[in-house]
Amino acid sequence: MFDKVLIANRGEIAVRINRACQELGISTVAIHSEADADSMHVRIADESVCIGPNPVNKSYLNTHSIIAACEITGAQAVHPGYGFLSENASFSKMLEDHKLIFIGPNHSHISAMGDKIQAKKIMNEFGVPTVPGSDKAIESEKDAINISKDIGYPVLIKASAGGGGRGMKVVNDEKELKQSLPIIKQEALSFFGNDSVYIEKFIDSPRHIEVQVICDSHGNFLHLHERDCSVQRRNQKVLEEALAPGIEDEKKDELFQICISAMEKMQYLGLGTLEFLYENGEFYFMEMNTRLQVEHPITEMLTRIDLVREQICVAHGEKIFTNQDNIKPLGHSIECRINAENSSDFKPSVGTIGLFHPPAGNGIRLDTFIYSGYKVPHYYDNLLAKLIATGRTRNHAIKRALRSLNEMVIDGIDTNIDLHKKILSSEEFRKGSVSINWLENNISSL
Amino acid sequence: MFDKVLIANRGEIAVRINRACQELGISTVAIHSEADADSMHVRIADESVCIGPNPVNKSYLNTHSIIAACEITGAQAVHPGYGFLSENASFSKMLEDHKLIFIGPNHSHISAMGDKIQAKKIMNEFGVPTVPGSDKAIESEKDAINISKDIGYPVLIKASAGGGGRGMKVVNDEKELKQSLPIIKQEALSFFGNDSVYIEKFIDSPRHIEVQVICDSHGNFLHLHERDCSVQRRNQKVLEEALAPGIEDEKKDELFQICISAMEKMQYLGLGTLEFLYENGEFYFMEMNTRLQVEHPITEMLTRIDLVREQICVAHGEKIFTNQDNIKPLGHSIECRINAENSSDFKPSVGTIGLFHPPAGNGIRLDTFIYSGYKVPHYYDNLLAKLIATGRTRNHAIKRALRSLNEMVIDGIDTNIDLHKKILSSEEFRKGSVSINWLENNISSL
Amino acid sequence: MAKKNIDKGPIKELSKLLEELNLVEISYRDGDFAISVSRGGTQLISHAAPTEKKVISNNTNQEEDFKNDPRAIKSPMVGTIYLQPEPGANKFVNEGDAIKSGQTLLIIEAMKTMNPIESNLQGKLVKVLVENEQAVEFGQPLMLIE
Amino acid sequence: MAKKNIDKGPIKELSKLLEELNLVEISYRDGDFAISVSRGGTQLISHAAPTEKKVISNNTNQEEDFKNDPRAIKSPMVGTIYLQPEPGANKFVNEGDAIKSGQTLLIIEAMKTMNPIESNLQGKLVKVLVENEQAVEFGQPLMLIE
Repeated sequence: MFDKVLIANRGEIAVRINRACQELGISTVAIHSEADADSMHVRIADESVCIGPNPVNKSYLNTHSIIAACEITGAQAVHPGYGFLSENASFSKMLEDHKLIFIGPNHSHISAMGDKIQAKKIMNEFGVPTVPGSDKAIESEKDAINISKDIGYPVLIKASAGGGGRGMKVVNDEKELKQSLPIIKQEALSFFGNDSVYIEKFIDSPRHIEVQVICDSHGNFLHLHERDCSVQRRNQKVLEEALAPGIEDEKKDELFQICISAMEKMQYLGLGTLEFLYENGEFYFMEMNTRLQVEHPITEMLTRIDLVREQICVAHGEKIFTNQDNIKPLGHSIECRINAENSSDFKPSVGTIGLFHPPAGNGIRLDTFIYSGYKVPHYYDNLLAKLIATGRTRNHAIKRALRSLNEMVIDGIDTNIDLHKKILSSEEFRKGSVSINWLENNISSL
Repeated sequence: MFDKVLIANRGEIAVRINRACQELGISTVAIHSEADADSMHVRIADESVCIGPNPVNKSYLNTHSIIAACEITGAQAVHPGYGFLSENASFSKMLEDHKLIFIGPNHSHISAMGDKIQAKKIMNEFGVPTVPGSDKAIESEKDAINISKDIGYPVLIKASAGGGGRGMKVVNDEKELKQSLPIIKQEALSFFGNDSVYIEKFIDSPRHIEVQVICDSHGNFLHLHERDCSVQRRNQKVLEEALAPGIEDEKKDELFQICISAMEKMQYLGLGTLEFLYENGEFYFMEMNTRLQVEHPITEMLTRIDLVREQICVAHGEKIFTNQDNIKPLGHSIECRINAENSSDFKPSVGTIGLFHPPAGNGIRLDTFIYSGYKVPHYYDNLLAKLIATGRTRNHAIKRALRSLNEMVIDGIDTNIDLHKKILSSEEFRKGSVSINWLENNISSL
Repeated sequence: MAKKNIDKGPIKELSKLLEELNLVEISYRDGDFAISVSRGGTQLISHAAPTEKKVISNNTNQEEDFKNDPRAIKSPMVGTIYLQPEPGANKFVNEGDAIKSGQTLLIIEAMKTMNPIESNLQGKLVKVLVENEQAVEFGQPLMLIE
Repeated sequence: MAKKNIDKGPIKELSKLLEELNLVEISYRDGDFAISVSRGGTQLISHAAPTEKKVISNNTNQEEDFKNDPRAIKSPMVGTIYLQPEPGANKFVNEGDAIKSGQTLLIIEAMKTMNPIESNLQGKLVKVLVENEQAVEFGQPLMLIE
């Protein structure tokens, strides 16, 4: 096993990774910006290196500093967490050039899946169902009009390099298409430095279902079942659950087989998540995340496989300890993302946390980095904690999540705890199977 | 299901039970002494009743007040937790007389198992292996001498009504027997109001292995495997684990069958724990606890059955939701009892807790009632929290427990966190299978 | 009994000291004289009390104030209050009555038993804090006698 | 009732002791006389920093002090310090030297690249805070110039 790993992240995920390393007997190096000198991920690491000032491009995205930090500490591998450099193929390549291990897939896979058009094409070839649309970038307005006519309106214009809900627009007819195309191309250029866009069928009110895979270098390509991440606001996941309610097992199994077979064809390594839209019994591949996901804990709770531990192990060349037949998810698990934002107007909140009293007890897991007295900086994202409630049934998990949200105290700043209580108490959510538009459409009446 | 349950306890177990009730949609009534008005079990309950002043005999043992509290709140059932009134057959009978449900076994079973001699006799008849000894109370010195000769020295003199390590003594020969017998009888009289004693073979350095059972009123008698509670100090459990390392599965299965068959013959209802000494491949029945145990969470983590939830359900007359074949314990779980006492001299500590920062993350469960600013009263026992670490293997669980103990902060009072770190780091504990004397004999050199 | 005058001086003094020395609490006792001052605001002791809670006694702030009032007759048990010996009868006592020590003030029913509660104070009944058939907990102020 | 005088001496004494011994609360009783003082609040930001941590820069308190020192030249990057241009050569600068703005003070090696670090201050080099081949982090004080 590695002797020392550098964790190139901050916040709850850096704490999560640090714990996995400690449990594997690996020494850890935390990196941090100046503002994060007192952050929990620094406090619990064995060593820490300040790598730059507060803006992320000068610290957590500063590849040179991070590699220099590996050099001076003797770290053999880098865990990128999620966000930041986790899907940066050139960083992964740089590490390889410096004989350092990137805890993640091969950089060619990162790069292939990073380009949404290419990813879709590859998956299509591997037999993964995708949304009908242009198989390549739109060449001209005429091209766009023809393709849209073939698919049938409404269609979605999407930046090839897009993500996080940016650079996309639904158009309902040819007139709207003509108006929006140049605008989206311009947006794509300014956000992602690339004006390439593509067009696909707009799925009206689908659910977001994703499949977790893990692969080692010994020919094992396993799926860890699915997650339902349909409760979203502005294309950001708010609450996730596993397994997905109301979808037949055979339908799921079929999808898992397709995913696994695609991974095998790619010779993929490590953790990955294939994201699908699901509507009227059909799955449509959206994209593949070639990294650890925020919502990985719900899969851990059901399968009892420590994903971060296994991710580190397979990056080191070990075999996955189990096999597909032994992976039997049990119960139901819900993750509530506790953000530093107002439950009503969603304004981000910064400041000093007064009393932090976390919920606890049977079936409750809390992944966080905050503590009583912690000062939440404004430079970084506003995820404070992930509350994971697991029960025997979906109903039990919901009740457990609610009782633990009631126990939780985070003084001094605004949080979205109340929003989660409303979601979990709503009739429609309790019935299950809400679409990705549900929260946005019902948020004011919850 | 019950509409309202009164929780006749305090501390972490009252919080634990309150959570189970909330998750079942049951309203809760907390009872408390004057000193406990700000205690967490009061804060999280739906209603609370101050039932008396601080001494336990005037509050938590005050059966009249507790029944009056049921009357004024309309609670239909009482959960006694552990300790206090949990094994008090006459309280259970009183509740029955007042048409209230005692969440626990029938009072005749409480009373039968409460008398150690009778319990042993009953179990013997049911084919449960017991320690060789007098089947009944010692009648005279001569009787004691004859029996001890039969069994072979060393033998143990034990108060029939004893418990918690009080009222017992090992004697190595006839001379010591003659000296000690009157002393123990006197002790038994003053502690338990009953001078009846019995004699059994002294098992030199056994392990403490206990079997958890759960039974409903529909003919289901299930075992939930075993726990190893050998890490003890002064006959008090310090750290427990499940499953027990180093004992063959067939040996265990055999024991489970015997236990289950005894429960069936008794027509036992609810949760119960059969405690055994284990030495040289043999199990010897010690006693049966007819209540929820402090260490129940480790069984919950491995079997994923919520024992308190099921306990309430079966008390209400429901069927256990699962069957023996579906109970497959997975992984390894360790519970550290975090006490308000010095890690070196074991002096109990009281005072105000400053910062309380609990450990968290994958595989960590914390059952506690403390919070930042909580004032620990001196009237009650010193259990502050139970840290439960669960991993895929015993080694993983140990590492996880250690990393989380390192994360834990309880300011302002002394705790035994350091003792747990020492135990978990010791070579001998890591090897597994330590005896009940191990901690006491090695405590200074850990 | 002489009318009690609160000597505010020492309280002000201690309160000033509290601030000066940056303390949270000072308790001071000298013989029979005792004062305790404390200041909230420290988040520590604030509210790890997440759930909304309905206390059985329906405590108002007013009642809470009488908990340490030397004029208070406090409930010695948990139960249900009866202000009359039987339905329709007159109340045992009324506000304004002169109360003798040992006089029955009310009945508390607990476990189907009627427990007459006698006054341990002597003086004028200035306030009845409970209503007929109200549930009370241990230590709850029932009446004020001065 | 006689006017009560608070004896502030013991309170101040205990309060001082509280600080000195880093305590949260002291209770003191001598016969009828009793005092208790406590201080909260500050525990919050104390130490949710459980693990013993070795910071790469081997920060001493002294160095920490120079973080906000206007005389400090601070490291603009993470890397390894070289005080000479090459092994065996003279150091770029020595304590006591007069330093001009823009003058090379040392080299930091990062990713196999040698980065000369120039002074942004002018004056006398009063202290070199780092050793040859020492690892430094971003913002770490390297030298003091006044």
